[in-house]
Order: sequence, then C-alpha cells, then structure tokens
Amino acid sequence: MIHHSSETYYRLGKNLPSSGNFVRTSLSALSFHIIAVSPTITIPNTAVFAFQFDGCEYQPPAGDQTCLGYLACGQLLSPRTRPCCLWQQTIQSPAGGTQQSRFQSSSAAMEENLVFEDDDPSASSTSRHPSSPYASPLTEAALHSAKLAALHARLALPKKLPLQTMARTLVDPSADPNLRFNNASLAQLGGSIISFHVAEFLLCKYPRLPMAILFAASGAYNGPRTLAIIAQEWGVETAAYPGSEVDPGLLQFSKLKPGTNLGEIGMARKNTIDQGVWRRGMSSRVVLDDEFGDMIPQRRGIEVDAKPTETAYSNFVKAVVSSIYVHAGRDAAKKFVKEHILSRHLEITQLFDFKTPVQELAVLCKREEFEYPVARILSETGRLSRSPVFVVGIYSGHEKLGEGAAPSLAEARIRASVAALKAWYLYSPGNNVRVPSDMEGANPKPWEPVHIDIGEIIH
Amino acid sequence: MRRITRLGRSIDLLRARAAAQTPSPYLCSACQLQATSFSTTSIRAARNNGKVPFTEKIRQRIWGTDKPPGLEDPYGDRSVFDRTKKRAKVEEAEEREDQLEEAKPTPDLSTYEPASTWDGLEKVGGFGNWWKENWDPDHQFRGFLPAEVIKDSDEVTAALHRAIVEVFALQQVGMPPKDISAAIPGVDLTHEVQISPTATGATLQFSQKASLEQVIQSLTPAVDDETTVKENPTESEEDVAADRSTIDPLHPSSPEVEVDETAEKGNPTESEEDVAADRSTVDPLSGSTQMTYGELVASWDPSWLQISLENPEIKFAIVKRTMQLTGLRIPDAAIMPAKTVKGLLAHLVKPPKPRKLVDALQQKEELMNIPNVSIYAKRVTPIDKHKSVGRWKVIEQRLTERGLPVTGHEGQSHAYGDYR
Amino acid sequence: MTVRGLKKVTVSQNGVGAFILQCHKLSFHYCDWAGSSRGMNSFLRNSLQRFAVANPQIEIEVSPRPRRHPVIIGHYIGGRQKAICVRNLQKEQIMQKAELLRDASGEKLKRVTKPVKSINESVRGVWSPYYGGGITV
Amino acid sequence: MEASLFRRPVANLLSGRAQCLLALNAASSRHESSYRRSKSRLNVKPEPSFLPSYSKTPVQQDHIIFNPPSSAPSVLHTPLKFLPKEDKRKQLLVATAQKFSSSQMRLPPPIRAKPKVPHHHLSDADIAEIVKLKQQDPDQWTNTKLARKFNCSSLFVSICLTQCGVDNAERKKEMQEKFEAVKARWGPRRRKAKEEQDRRFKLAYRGD
Amino acid sequence: MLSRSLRRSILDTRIPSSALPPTFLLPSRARYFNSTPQHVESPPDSFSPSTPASSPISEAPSQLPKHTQLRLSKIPTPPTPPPNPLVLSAPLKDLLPLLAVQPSHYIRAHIHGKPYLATVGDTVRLPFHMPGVVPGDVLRLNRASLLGSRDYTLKGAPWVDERVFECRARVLGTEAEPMRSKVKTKRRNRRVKTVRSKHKYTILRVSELRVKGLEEIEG
Repeated sequence: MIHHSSETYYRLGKNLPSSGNFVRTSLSALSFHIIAVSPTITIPNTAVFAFQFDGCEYQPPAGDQTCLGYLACGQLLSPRTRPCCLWQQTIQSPAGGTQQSRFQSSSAAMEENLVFEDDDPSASSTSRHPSSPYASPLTEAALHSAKLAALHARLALPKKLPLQTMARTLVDPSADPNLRFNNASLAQLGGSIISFHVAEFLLCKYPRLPMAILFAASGAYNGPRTLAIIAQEWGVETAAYPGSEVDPGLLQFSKLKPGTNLGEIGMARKNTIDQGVWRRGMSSRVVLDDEFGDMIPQRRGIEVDAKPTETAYSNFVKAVVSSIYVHAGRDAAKKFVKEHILSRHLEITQLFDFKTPVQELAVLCKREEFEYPVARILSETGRLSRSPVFVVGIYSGHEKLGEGAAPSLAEARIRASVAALKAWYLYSPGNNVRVPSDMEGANPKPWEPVHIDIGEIIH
Repeated sequence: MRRITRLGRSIDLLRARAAAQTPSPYLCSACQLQATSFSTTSIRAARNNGKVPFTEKIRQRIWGTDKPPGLEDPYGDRSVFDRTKKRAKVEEAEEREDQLEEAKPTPDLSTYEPASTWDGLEKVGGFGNWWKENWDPDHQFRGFLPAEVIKDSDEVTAALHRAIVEVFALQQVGMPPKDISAAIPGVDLTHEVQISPTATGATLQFSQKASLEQVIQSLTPAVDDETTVKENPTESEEDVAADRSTIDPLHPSSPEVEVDETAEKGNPTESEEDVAADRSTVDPLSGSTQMTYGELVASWDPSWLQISLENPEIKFAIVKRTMQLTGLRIPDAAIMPAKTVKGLLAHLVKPPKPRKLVDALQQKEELMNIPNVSIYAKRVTPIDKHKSVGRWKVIEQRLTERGLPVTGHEGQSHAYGDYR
Repeated sequence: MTVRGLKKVTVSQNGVGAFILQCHKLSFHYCDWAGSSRGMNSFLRNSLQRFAVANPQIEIEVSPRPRRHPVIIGHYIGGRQKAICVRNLQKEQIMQKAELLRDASGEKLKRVTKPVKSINESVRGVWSPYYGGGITV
Repeated sequence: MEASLFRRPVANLLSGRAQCLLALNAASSRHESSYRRSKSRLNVKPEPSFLPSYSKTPVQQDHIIFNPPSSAPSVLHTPLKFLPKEDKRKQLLVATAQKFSSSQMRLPPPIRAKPKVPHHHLSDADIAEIVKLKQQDPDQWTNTKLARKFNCSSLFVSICLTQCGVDNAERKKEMQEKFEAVKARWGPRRRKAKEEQDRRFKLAYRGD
Repeated sequence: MLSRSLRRSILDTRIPSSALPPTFLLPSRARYFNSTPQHVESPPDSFSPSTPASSPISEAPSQLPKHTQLRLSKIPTPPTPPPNPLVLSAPLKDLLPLLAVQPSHYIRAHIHGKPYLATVGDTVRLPFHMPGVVPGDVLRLNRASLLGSRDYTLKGAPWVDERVFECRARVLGTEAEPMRSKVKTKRRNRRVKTVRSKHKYTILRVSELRVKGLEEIEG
C-alpha cells in the first residue's frame, strides 16, 4: 500500500560519477542536503576546479561540503606558450605581445596522463579544422571580445568571474576535446548544482509530488530543452564551425549533419524499447535513469562527436552556474539559479495524467483513514438536453475534496476525483517556504523540518 | 575707387589742354594727369598772363561787365574735387602779395647770369639712396623668423630646451635676457645640458661638451662683444674673450661634413642643415652624433617641463628665442595661459589632426578600454561575418577544392578581416 | 504507476527574477566622407563612450560604411533587428535614437488595447453560473 | 431536491448577476451600429463586493471582506481534510471554515452510478458454480448473465473467472471483432461524437 | 503622487534580504548598470542601509496639485522618517493572516490614478512614457485600492496602507504603437491635412507582490 515508505532512493544529477544523488528520508530534510552534493570525483573532472587565471582569485565556497574543498589543494599553474597565428595577432591589442601564453592550471594527477593537443597537432584532428591553428579560441582573445563582455554584463555575473572562464564555458567538448579548454567538467558540476537547487525547491514547495510528476517538474525547470531556451534568451548565439578564429562570445560545438535522426542520439525511451531493453516502473527509472527519469544514452563514441544544439546550450548554462560557483561562491550560484531558473513560470497543475483517478482516490482515502469518497451532484442543468452540464463534487464525509463539471456524470466524477487527487498531491506548506540551503546563509533562523510525505499512492 | 573713375572722366575734358599747358618733365604721365587735374594753378597762371578762362569770357559776354555777378564758374561746384574756391582764395592772396611786390622796386638782375652747368646747383627730389639700400643684392633682407618652419615635434622640443638653457645661461651671467636673440642662432651647444627647476627659475648642469662660457659666447654677437666685455667685466667674459682669439665659432671648418651626414642620419630637416651651415670646430654633437632628436629629448630629465614661466621677462625671452629657433609663430592666446614650459610645449607640439574617425577614436584610450565596444577600421564585410562565426574556413576549403576563386579578386582573401 | 507526468517547459518571465535587456547589440555605421554623417561622427567621438559605459550589457560595434548614410542597427534577443537611419541628425538626436533602440523590446509594433497581459491563471477563477455568490462578513 | 438543484443557478442568474446576462446579450446582439455603443453595452458593473463598501456610512479604514468567487474551486487550495497534522495553518483555517460555513448543511444527493450489489456474500460453492457454468457454456453464460444470476457485479465474476484460470482470450477477441463491425457501421456524426467523447475523457484524466 | 512614490521606491532600502530583488537589480545597481547620465536622480548617498523609507499613507501628497508634485519629483525626496508602527483594527488583524496564507494574490495598483489589476509576472503597459526611468529599474507601487486572494479581499479607503503589502514592478522598456494617421478634410475645400501620431509607452512587469505578516507589520 505504502510505496517506498522506509526509504525512497533516487537520484538527481546525471547518472555519472560526480553527480549529486541524495537519499530522501523522513528523518530530517537537512540530512539529505548534506548528502546531496558530495560527489565522488574522477580524475578528469578535477581540471575545472583546479584552474586559476592570472589575476583572478579562486574563492573556495565557505564551508562547502562539495568536492571543491579538497580539490583546491594540489593545483599548480602550468603556462603553455604557443606561437599565435597571424590573425590572432591582428586582433590583439597593441599591449599584446608577439607570443601568447594560454594559462591553464591542472591538478598534479592530470599532468602525466593528459596530452596537450598543441604538442602534437594530430591529437585533436577529429574536431579541429585544418585551417585553424587551435580547436578553440585562445584565452587572450576572451579579453577582446565585445560579445563576451556584453554577455558577462547582461547576466550580471560577479566581477570575480573572469572573462576567460566565460569563454571556456562556451567551448563544448565536441569543439575542443582537451579537457582543460572545454566546459565538460564545468557542466558536470553545474548540472549537479542546478538539479540540487531545483530538487530542494520542488520537495519543499510541493512535498507530496509523486515521482513521475517530480521528474516531469524538474525536467520542466532544468531539462535540456528549458536550459537551451534559457541560453537563447540570454542572447547566446552559436558559431557555425568551431575554431580559434571564432569570436569567443559564441557557443562553439560541432553541429550535427543535416538529416541526422535525433532518435539515434537523443535519450528517448522508445529506442531502448526497440533495443529490447524493456524497463518500466518508477523504481528502475529512479535508480537507472537520469534526473528526469529519462534514459541515459549509451556512450556510442566519445564525447567529442557532434551533438544537438539543445545539448550544447544546456551544457553551457550548467557550465556558467558552476563557474559562478567556483569563482564567486555558493551563495552567488544559488542566487543565480533562483533568478534564472526557479523564477520561471510553470503551471504545475497541468503535469498530471491519471489513469484510474477514482480508484486512486478511494485508495488514498483508505490509506489516510478518511471516509470513502462519494460523488455527489452539486448542480446540473439540461439533463435531458443535448448538452447537459453536471457539477459533481467528491465528498469524504461532510468535506468536499474535489469538484468537476462535465456533460456526463461519469466524466464529471472523473474530473472531480482528479481535482481531489491534484489537491492532495499539490499540497504546499506555504508561499515562501524555506529550503535547506537557506540555512547556509549568515545567522539563519532555526530550521523547522519541512513536511515529508510518506509517498505516493499505489494500488 | 569710384571717385577715381569720376575723376578720370572729369579730367578727360581738360586733358589735352592741361597736358599742353604745364608740362612738368619730372613726372610720369599718370602723375602729370593727376597734377593737371587737381591743380588750378595753371588756370590762375593763365589769368595772370591775361588769359581769361572760357567760362569767364562767356559770363562777361552775358553780363557785359568785367565783373559779372553771381557764381563764377557755375560748373565748378558740380565736381566733388573742385577746390577752386579755396585755391582761388589762396591765389588771390598771392596776387595781392605779388602786386605789393610789384609795387616794390624790383632788384636789378645785372649780376645774374644763368648757370651753364648743373654743378653747384642744389638737387631737388629723387629717392636718395633708397634703391641702394633695398635693391642691392649684397644687402639681403633677413626676417627675424627663419624661412623654414620646424615641423618635427622632437626637434621643436629640443629648440625650446635650447632656448630655455640659453635664457637661463644669460640669467646666470647676469646679462639681460631680452638680448637673447641678438646673435644669429648658431650650433646647438645645449644638447647635454640638464635643467632642473628651482623656486626662482632653473639651474643648469653643464657638461664638459658645452660649458657656460661657450653657450654665452655663442649667444653674444661678434660685433659688440667689446661693449659687453666693457659693461660687465666678468672673468667668464674675459676668458671668453681670451679663447675667442683662438677659436672663431663662426668660422666653418672641416668636420662639418661628417657631422652633416650624422645629422642626416639622425633627423634630416632643412633647419638642421642650415644649423649645420655654420658649424664650429667645437662640436657638441661629436659625442652624441648617433643621437636622434627623439633620443635626445628622452635623455633629458622630464622635470625641466615644470619650469615656471611666471617671470614675464624670462617668458618673453624664451618665447622670442623659441620663435627664432623654430620659426613657429606663438600667438598671445597661447603665450598668456602658458604658466610652465609644459604649457608652452603643449602649444608648440600638437598631435596631427586625425584624418579618419577611426584614428580619432583610437586616440581615446578610455573608449578603447571599454570591454563591450569593438571598433573596426574597415567595413565589416560578409566575409568578416563568416569569419567571426567560423564558417569562412569551411567555405574557403570547399571553394578551393572545387578550384573556384575564393574571393572575386584572387589572392586578396587575406586582406579581409583586419580587426582593430 | 497510476499517474503519468507530462513533459512541459517553464516559460520565462523576464524581470521577475533576473532582468535581461532585450537589445543585445547595437552597431553604428558611419561614413568618413559624407556630410550626412557629420552628426554621427561627432556622436561617436563625444557621446559614444558615455553611452557604452552606461550600457555594458549591449555589445557595441562601430564600423564604417563608406558612401552610405549613417545607420544604427539594434539586434534583439528574439533575433529581430531594428535599423534607424540617422542622416543629418545632431548628436543629441542620435543619442535619443540609440536610447530608443536600447529600450525597445524588438517586437513588431502592435496596437495594444488591454493594458495588462498575464499568463497566470486567474486568481479568483473563471465565473460560471453554477456557483453561489460570496457570503459577506 | 432536483427542483432545488435547478433553482440554484437560475436564481443566481436572476438575482445577483443581471448585468452578466446583459453582457451576454450585448455580446451576442449584432445590432450595435457603432463600436462605442457595443463597448458601452459590454462594460458591465463590477462585482458588487468590489464597489466601495457602504454599511449605512462608507467605511473609513482598510478592511477585509470574505467574498469567495463564483467559480470552480482551484486545486491549489488544499481541502482541510488533506492538510497534514503539523501544518501551522490548519487550526486557523479550520476555525475560519467553521465560522463561515453554515454548519450541518444537508449533503447533495450522491450519483447512483449503478444499482448497488451486495459485497462478499458469495460462498466458495457459488464461485465454483460460476466457474462451472462458464466452462459449460461460455456463450450462453456471459459475465453479465452470471452476475445477474448470482446478484454480484460482473467485475467480481470476471475476477473469479480469471483467478480460476478460465481464459477467455478468444471470447474477448470475437467480442472485439463484433465491436469493430459495429463501429464500422457508425455514421460520421456518431463517430465524431465518439471521438470527441474520447478526447474529452482524455482531458478529464488530465484534469484540464 | 505616482512619481513621488517612484522616488520613494527608488530610494527604498527597507527591503528584507529575502524579498530583495537581486542586488544588481536594485535601483542603485540598476542605475549603475543601465542608466544614461541624463537621468541619474537618486544620489548614491541616500542608499544608506539604515534609513527605512516607507511613509504613512496619511502624508501622501494627495492634496498637492499634480503639476507641483511632478515638479517636486524632479528632486529625489529623501526617505521620510519611519512613522509609528501601523496599528491594525481587530477584524483586519484576524483576517489578514487568512488573506496571506492563500496561494495567489492580485492587486489593483493605481498609477497616475489609473487602476491596473495585476498579479505577479504580469506586464503592464502604462498609457504614457514614464520619464527618467531606464530598463531594469525597480519601481515600488505603493498605491493600491484593492489587494486580494481567491476568497478574501482587502479594500482600502481609498488606498490600502502601503505598509501592509510590498509590490514592486520592473521597467521592461519603452514601446510605441504603430503610427496612426488621420486624414482631416473640410467641405468644399481641396485641402487635405494628415495628422500623424505615434506615442511611446512604458512597459512594466510586476515582479513582486507580498502580503506582509502581522509581526512584520507591527514589529
């Protein structure tokens, strides 16, 4: 009867090593926050936390439980100087020297196993166009790109976040396979941060949402489509073809060939059905799928092959969030997510699609020890006419749970019970609920635990 | 102008007669015309010898008397230029005197014999020796400013520096700074003189190349050095006088040639050359021959720009000397507000006016430093747009592998896209 | 799995959380030679710096366009453009035009009769004759 | 009862909301010869509770009135029964609900969806009987007939049969074929009506 | 009255950090981001975080004629000292929490005397071009005649006290309507005169609407 009452284990953040996945228990809401973003770190992802540009400080987030704390140590700055091409020289400011250095820092762990594509140009021949010297623009070019500076100001990013990092967030792995110049690791972290904030917002605002609706809502807030729309509303445009001469203010990734079937790349559940992997049920989606309950695409090929525009855009947004996190701290990142992602408009009442609402409501009333729900006619008109209207209310005892109007009694009953179920699922403790991460602010009010529901109704 | 023409017309009537009457051999024809037209003396003279003017005759005929009433010469007042009345009064007075004289007994002219030659006769008129003074080839006019104006900013700076050094040198030896430009500007001795501003004016650190004495000596004109020595007998002047016997600064000599070409190497301008025209054996440039004016200006301690020009005497002298050295005219509007040398220099050396807007914008540092502004020197062509989104390399590759021209005109594809 | 979630996308309410200026790029075109762009040139010399500093979120591109009238082109986030020809205008007028382009939303001008536009569902619901009136306290 | 159900909306229409009828008329009438007239006909008086409130004298200070709208309830307003125990707002809302709701009003009549059949009154013998009859002559003993015979619901009959391992796959299939044949005989209007009904039900399950 | 309240809103700093719009969008920073120097009215020193800046409705300058208020509004009026805390009448005191706990609210805000019925996220197209504001500015709307939720309605007489709620709107920009041209002719006269008109309108978006709690109002 009660589903996952003891512990519902599900995952937010991609099903990848460094994603935040948390346990939702009824003990305390704060506990899941602490477990929330404590990812297990793999080597390539350390490149992001390790970078420091000359002149811009790295501020480790105050009291962070995340990986950044221990990743900040053991980083060293390894400048790489590369002779720049003529075009690059022409766009340099007069101050710019004849030799340009592209500063990147890398963790000591990476030093030996990482190959610089400059040292042997054949390494990145997959993505780099032969006529452009490097796969992505140099970091110096970021300082002279008006587009990039305007984007930085438009998003009102903190001054601590340098333009070089912004330029790096715009380089997709499919454009520059070198981990220290693309936004793969940034996007990794940013996705976890965004999904964490969205999840705690949804769980505190609507504590009774069933898993399917929770998946749908989080997909509506920070799914790839939404993030792509957000990036386009920021005024970010895509480069036609990545290269070092491209304006650093453009999103760079290698686009799909026209006529490619998205189903081959996209994470649609149906093609897994075609492959015979037949999984259904929320538990498998919770455990095996990504934060939106969708299939994670099998790694066909490596990261560097072409990808749809939507994915590149969403990676860019995630990378921006994580770069704010890395440079300006946790509060800035939270504020950014609040303003750009959580402030958007979603009709959460329209996410539901019930199968057997009447029975489900009966089960609910039984579970909650309410009286058996009875459908009663509140008012009606034209019962014998061509277009009658019945207004039916579902009553449990003397209390009306839901109400619906329809041209037939059965439909009206269905509508009424759907309304009652929605009213149950969309219970919200208040307009301005506090989320656990509010406790990280300066001298917060004492935390009162949020309402944790015992789970959705199954029968 | 109009009056002259009318005059011409009024003259024309009388021309033949007037020209016939009093020919003055010393006048050109134009002058003759003027003379005749304006003077009525001839008419009066004619009346003296019994000739009555035509109008008078007519009036006498009309009135039948010898003294006809009314306006004599009724047409006289028509002319604006008619001064016959005044003249007439004057003439009448003269007539009376003449009559008085005639009334006197005339002296006898027995002892008078006309001169046969012009010896002893006094000469009247002529130009004196004006022609000699002005049009002689050996007295050439030389203005105060040199003919060639110095354009190069470093050179102008050097000239200002020199003027300051010389003025303060004069001030040191106590000579009045106003006769700074008494001497024709010779070779510049002051290249290595460092100036440091003080409360009162400035102090000069002379090098061994150019000592105070040499500077002063280069400033004093050769003609009146005795007088200067007389009037202020400083020992410096004495030993200047002493070595003046040995070295003549104004005497050109052999090393000038190589100095010249170093000067050519350094900064070839006419002024430099005519400075080089009178080089002396004491060559201050010999050490710094390889030095261009730019390096020279850079070699000076910039504090010399802070020298105050409050003292009007100093200021006048510096401005005068600078004008003499450079040939630039400094208007009062620039002289008045210039409180320090810097201000004066700011007027002397101006950045050239930019021809294009891009140059003007790129001179504005703060505009160029705004991160969200991008300024292009050339028109942003479609090719530039393709390049900025990275499509151009693909287009180029495709075109080349099809063997098509990349741009309409071959080989100029690189000429596009020079940004900033 | 009795209830199924429908896939939806959140709608942006620009200004409720963050505010994104809709004009993301202004390109100023001038001509060095033609007299019609005298005012434009003086604007670029004198006023452009103030404008650019005041609007850091707009990418400003200045490029010559020989033998053409001066133009300001505003590029908007919707992908639309608005161009204003500023020939023979003084620099103050050009500043006004630039601010007009900055303040515009990039949409096509439409006649609006209702002052308030909303995407929220009605707070008090849609009136229907089947429900009673309110009880007055 | 029924009469009262009819009366209520009509009474509402006639009593409080005459201007709305007026508005409907104005919207529907095509005889307005000018934009101005139709506008002036269409702008209805605001709801009386929004007019400045006069209780003999106009109220001099801010005040809150309770005027629930005459519209379908919103699902965002959780019924009091659904509020969890620890919700702070609960007692407040309960108190006000008791204040405002007229206490102990008679409940409206329930829907008689289907005639009520007794529950859990069949013994195992009856169930065995059901299965036997079904296996003897499935065509003659349909579920409905069995249900009528044993005075239980056809759902119960089907449950019994499925539990007892009677497979009615081919029966289902031929019933489906029969239904398809019937559907093929539908005319365009009925088909349209049925499709619309399906669409309506789909929307009903979504609740919008 | 409006523009006075605008000034007050621009100078308003008594905003709880929770309800605070992002700092870069507060009026000062909004100025700092996008304001052209011809309209910088609010002196930065008036942003001292100590001076609370809302004023009792009683002293709202509704007595002054409008033009004088507009002239007053040219100079930013310094934030008025905090009045004694608002005392609510008993029925208001026990009904206000009920109004506050309802899920969604609407407001009938008045700008230049015109009412606009709006909820959070609505765009309001003012029938005039508001001077001295640039996109991104945050205005505080403090004149409301109605503030309601689904079941309850707070009615002001004539205005709801501005200490009860917080409503902010952000300036989205300026829009114009397509040019109208009207052809004017006179009888027996060939002269045709075409009158053109194209007006600018300021667009606002209601970014925040909050009914304060009792302790927040009285404390």
